[in-house]
Amino acid sequence: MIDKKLLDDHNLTHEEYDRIVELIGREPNLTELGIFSLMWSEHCSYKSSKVHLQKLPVSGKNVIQGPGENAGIIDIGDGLAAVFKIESHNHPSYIEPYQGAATGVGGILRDIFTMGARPIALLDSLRFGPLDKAQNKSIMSGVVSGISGYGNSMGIPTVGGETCFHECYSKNPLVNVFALGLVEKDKIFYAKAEGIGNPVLYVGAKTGRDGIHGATMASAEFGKDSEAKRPNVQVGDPFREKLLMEACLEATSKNLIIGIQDMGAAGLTCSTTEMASKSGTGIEINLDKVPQRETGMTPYEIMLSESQERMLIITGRDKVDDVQKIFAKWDLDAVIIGRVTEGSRLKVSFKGKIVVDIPVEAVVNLCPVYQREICRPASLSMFPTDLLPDIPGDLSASLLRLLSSPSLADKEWIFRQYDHMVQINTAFLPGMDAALLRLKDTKIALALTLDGNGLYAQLDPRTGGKAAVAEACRNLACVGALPMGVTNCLNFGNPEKPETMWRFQEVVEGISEACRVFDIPVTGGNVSFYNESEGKSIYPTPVLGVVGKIDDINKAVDTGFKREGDDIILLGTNRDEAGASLYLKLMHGLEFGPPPQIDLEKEKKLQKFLLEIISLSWIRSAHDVSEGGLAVCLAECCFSGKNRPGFSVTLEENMRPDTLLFGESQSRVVISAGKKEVQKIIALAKERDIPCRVIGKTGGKRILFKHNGKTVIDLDAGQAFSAWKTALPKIMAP
Amino acid sequence: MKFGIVVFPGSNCDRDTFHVCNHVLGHKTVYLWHKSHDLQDVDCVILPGGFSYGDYLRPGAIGKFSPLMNEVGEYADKGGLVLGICNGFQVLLELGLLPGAMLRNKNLKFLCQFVHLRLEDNKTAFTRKAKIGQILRMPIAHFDGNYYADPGILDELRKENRVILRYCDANGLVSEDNNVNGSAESIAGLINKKGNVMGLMPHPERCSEQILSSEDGRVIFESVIDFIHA
Amino acid sequence: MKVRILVSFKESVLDPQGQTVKHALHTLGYDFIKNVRQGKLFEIDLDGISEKELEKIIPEISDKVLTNPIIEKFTWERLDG
Amino acid sequence: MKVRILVSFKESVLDPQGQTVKHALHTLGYDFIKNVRQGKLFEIDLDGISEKELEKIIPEISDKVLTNPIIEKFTWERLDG
Ligand SMILES: Nc1ncnc2c1ncn2[C@@H]1O[C@H](COP(=O)(O)OP(=O)(O)O)[C@@H](O)[C@H]1O
Ligand SMILES: [Mg+2]
Repeated sequence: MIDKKLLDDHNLTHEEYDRIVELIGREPNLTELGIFSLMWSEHCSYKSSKVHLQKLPVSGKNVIQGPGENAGIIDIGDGLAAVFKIESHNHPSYIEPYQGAATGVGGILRDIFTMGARPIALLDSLRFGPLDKAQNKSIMSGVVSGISGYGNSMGIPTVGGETCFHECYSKNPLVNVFALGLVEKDKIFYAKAEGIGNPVLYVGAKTGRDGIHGATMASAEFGKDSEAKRPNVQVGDPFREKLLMEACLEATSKNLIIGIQDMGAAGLTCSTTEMASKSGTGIEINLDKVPQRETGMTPYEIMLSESQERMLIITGRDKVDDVQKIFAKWDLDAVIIGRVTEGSRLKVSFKGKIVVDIPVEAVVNLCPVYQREICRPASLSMFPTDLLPDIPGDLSASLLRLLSSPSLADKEWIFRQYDHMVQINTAFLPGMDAALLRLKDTKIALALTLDGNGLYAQLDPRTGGKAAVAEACRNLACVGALPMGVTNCLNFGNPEKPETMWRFQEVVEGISEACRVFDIPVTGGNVSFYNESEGKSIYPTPVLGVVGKIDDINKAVDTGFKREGDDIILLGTNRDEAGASLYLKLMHGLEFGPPPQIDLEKEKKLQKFLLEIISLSWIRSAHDVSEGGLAVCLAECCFSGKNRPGFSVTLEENMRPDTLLFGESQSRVVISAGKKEVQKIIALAKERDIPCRVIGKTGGKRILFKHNGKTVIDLDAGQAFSAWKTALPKIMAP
Repeated sequence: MKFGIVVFPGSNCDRDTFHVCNHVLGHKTVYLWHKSHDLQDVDCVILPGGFSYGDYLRPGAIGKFSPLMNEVGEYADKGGLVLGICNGFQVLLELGLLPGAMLRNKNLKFLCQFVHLRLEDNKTAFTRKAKIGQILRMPIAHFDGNYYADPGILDELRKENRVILRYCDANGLVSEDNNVNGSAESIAGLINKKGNVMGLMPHPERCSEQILSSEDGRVIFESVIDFIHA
Repeated sequence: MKVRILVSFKESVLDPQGQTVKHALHTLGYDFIKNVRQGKLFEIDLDGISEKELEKIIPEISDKVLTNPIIEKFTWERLDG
Repeated sequence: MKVRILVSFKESVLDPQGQTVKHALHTLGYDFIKNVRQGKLFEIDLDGISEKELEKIIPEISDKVLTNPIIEKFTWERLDG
């Protein structure tokens, strides 16, 4: 009955099948095969990435929960813990941008509130193909409305994110969503199935034939119309999720729950087996009790359904009534569908028959782990810099063009569709280096950011990994926050290709190294492979989410210049590094490396120094230099400043002016400060061995750069601002 | 005084409004569950922002049938103060406690941003601490805030001075350019004939603390407090 | 029993969604499209009421729940029998 | 020429809008309502194309612009002669 075709349809190899037979001691039936195929899929088992991910540093003194649960948790003081995680929803967002992105938000939020934490922030990292193609525009439009539609109705503010554009994402857009919640340290809940005999409750939406895998299956069990019946994209129901969240949080806060797990990808299969596995128990469920939206569903379909907005809860027998009352208050069903059992088997019955009887361990933990073949690509597009194109005659025009390119232009078109203020914690609105959330009734604020650079990682994956961590932490340092924990989403092509795996390994090692140097733990993350269409892979795209803390919110600083006549100071060194810059890409159509090199020790010292002068209240603004280089960085300080003061900057490095203005050398931050503080800053920098010098002054109405006595950029600040501000709305106008 | 904040299942600014009334302004505040029938003797009922019932059909369309809305209607008839913020305003329109209806924003997108508002009347219980012509900076966050009413109703609102807030620019200029969502006559907030039921699209609770970059919203709550204590 | 209810904006109310769809179709070259109006569709299955009750109830729920009569109007029809 | 296009989710796709309307109608006592599905309605005026072109174009724009065929389906009809 189980032949090659059936295995192919389930994405299982022959060897994997043999292993299943060995583990369960017989041939699996179709439902059991489906269960294994789901849990042994790349998405659930991490079979290709596991060996590499083990290199990430996961412990630290503030870590309450590292990788392995629904989300990571760190102790943030005042009896509170931050629960956070990032998740990708790339493939569904290409097929149905609105619903794909919306259900992505729904999924990550469930991960947070299952742990007893109330979500207080979302961030999104988005990558699309260039906006000169109508299809890319409509994907972006749909994705942004999807995130907005779901997050806004849930009342969770989307407070930040990043958005980049490149051809490699045209058929593979990336939608990575990060969520963070707050919980009292002693009220955290985990996915566990403890207490033999305890009831298993199903809560939330009814089960339908949503997103069942192995969809092309042509076996006898399915009728001809089964293809049409099994849409691979779910429709989100944010209202129901809101009810689910409130009910779950009410139940957890009243301590009525023993274990809880959401049913997202891999639905009932994943939630039952993982909970049992974590507690070393068995679990028994009766599918006739599972609330169903459609008629005639088979055990296979019920077990594999990915219907959204559902949860599984384990509670004590004496608490069932109270739990059901809470769910009834929120108009939700809470149905007993089974119980925790002795032993360690998953037993599923349907219409009086046992349809599944397999060892939980085999499903959850005994999936083969692959050390996939690795091969460094022959060419990595490294060119000597003497092949650089001619310097453009008009660098003012180059700056204007960069500022109005979608990757660098103002993203308000996006974030004004997100309710970024609900819950009234958003102290820094989107547009700064990091989002800043005050925690009510404390002086603490949390700073959050997402960062990653696909081009760096394509040209030099190890550096790309390091730079992503460094930049994310630098973003936090710029507002005055100390990084406390990291989550990451690794978006790659096909892991069966040795070159992809080489890049993956390099990126992971780069991230690990940086996290070790900065001494921040990785508390979780997500891997998204197979981002390929027609044989073409995306650039390896690591997205880092970093959570930091500032002890006194009143000390926080933002990006914008505050006053006329302040000194502008550069921390760090302008180096002759044009490689992998957005400037080369946008102005000259060139993508070559090497990307700017990064010295992690120096970076660490710089960030420490920045935190120190911010805590002393010596500076009025800080902004890191990243894509677009020094010129774009300074322009952004002007644009986000009150009344947008212009500035004048003088540079003396002996190098090409375009490299100096637009090169992306790492470990640089631009700060502004008043007369009185400048000398103190310079003196302390000297003591701390930080490159630091005054490069100009704020004031006037122009954006002025002089290089070795020559004016190289001279723009009206208002005109530059409006080019930056209106670029995206113009492109996206219907 | 005592504020009462109605909680619909999809409300999501209920906790924010509670925080401001209770923690920031220091007044007794209670939640009023939408399925209950008890207004708990409050001095002012606030219908908060959010998506009362998911609002897939129309904002407020289902929220208006919540059991507690009967009591809110009677309370308003008797002259009790009712303030609808954003979704609360939409519910008041659906209930018919205020005239008109909300359409999708003119650009067909959700809008979350700070706007400027011109205060048109300070003789109401909700604005007595403000100055006429005062310019307030407050956030909006809605998909359906494009106010619509028949010409007859608009005439009446104008004649009876019942438009309380209009979208404007930083200098108080009201024009189509500054009319973010396309509302008829740039209307952002209005009041009923009796002067005890007001609805507004902007969120005063989001700008009542220094740390949130504007405190202009306080004047609405402080007016109510002043009115009750007077 | 099965009925279909169609809800659309009153003539006097602008329909920006319809306008946007029209605009999108024009950009794709379908310029012979003169006007688009967008509305809502409800398909309802009912059971256990009489024909006469149906005639009363559908307009009632359309008026009370499915539309806001200030801006919308509706029509309805039987889909079966 | 005038056509009407009705768009709704495929049968097996969750319809949260219809579900909440049904729930609301039940709480109001209309418990004989068994199911509600909500969809979209488009009314389009066209000019200057032939009957034959119409037969081709309406399904084309419905498929390409008005629906996402992965989750939605449509039907259409002539409103005039
Ligand atoms: N998709 C998005 N969602 C929300 N905010 C965004 C999004 N894209 C960009 N932003 C905001 O725009 C600002 C600029 O983003 P970016 O240039 O990536 O910052 P940085 O280079 O400092 O990381 C940030 O404040 C960011 O939060
Ligand atoms: Mg930055």
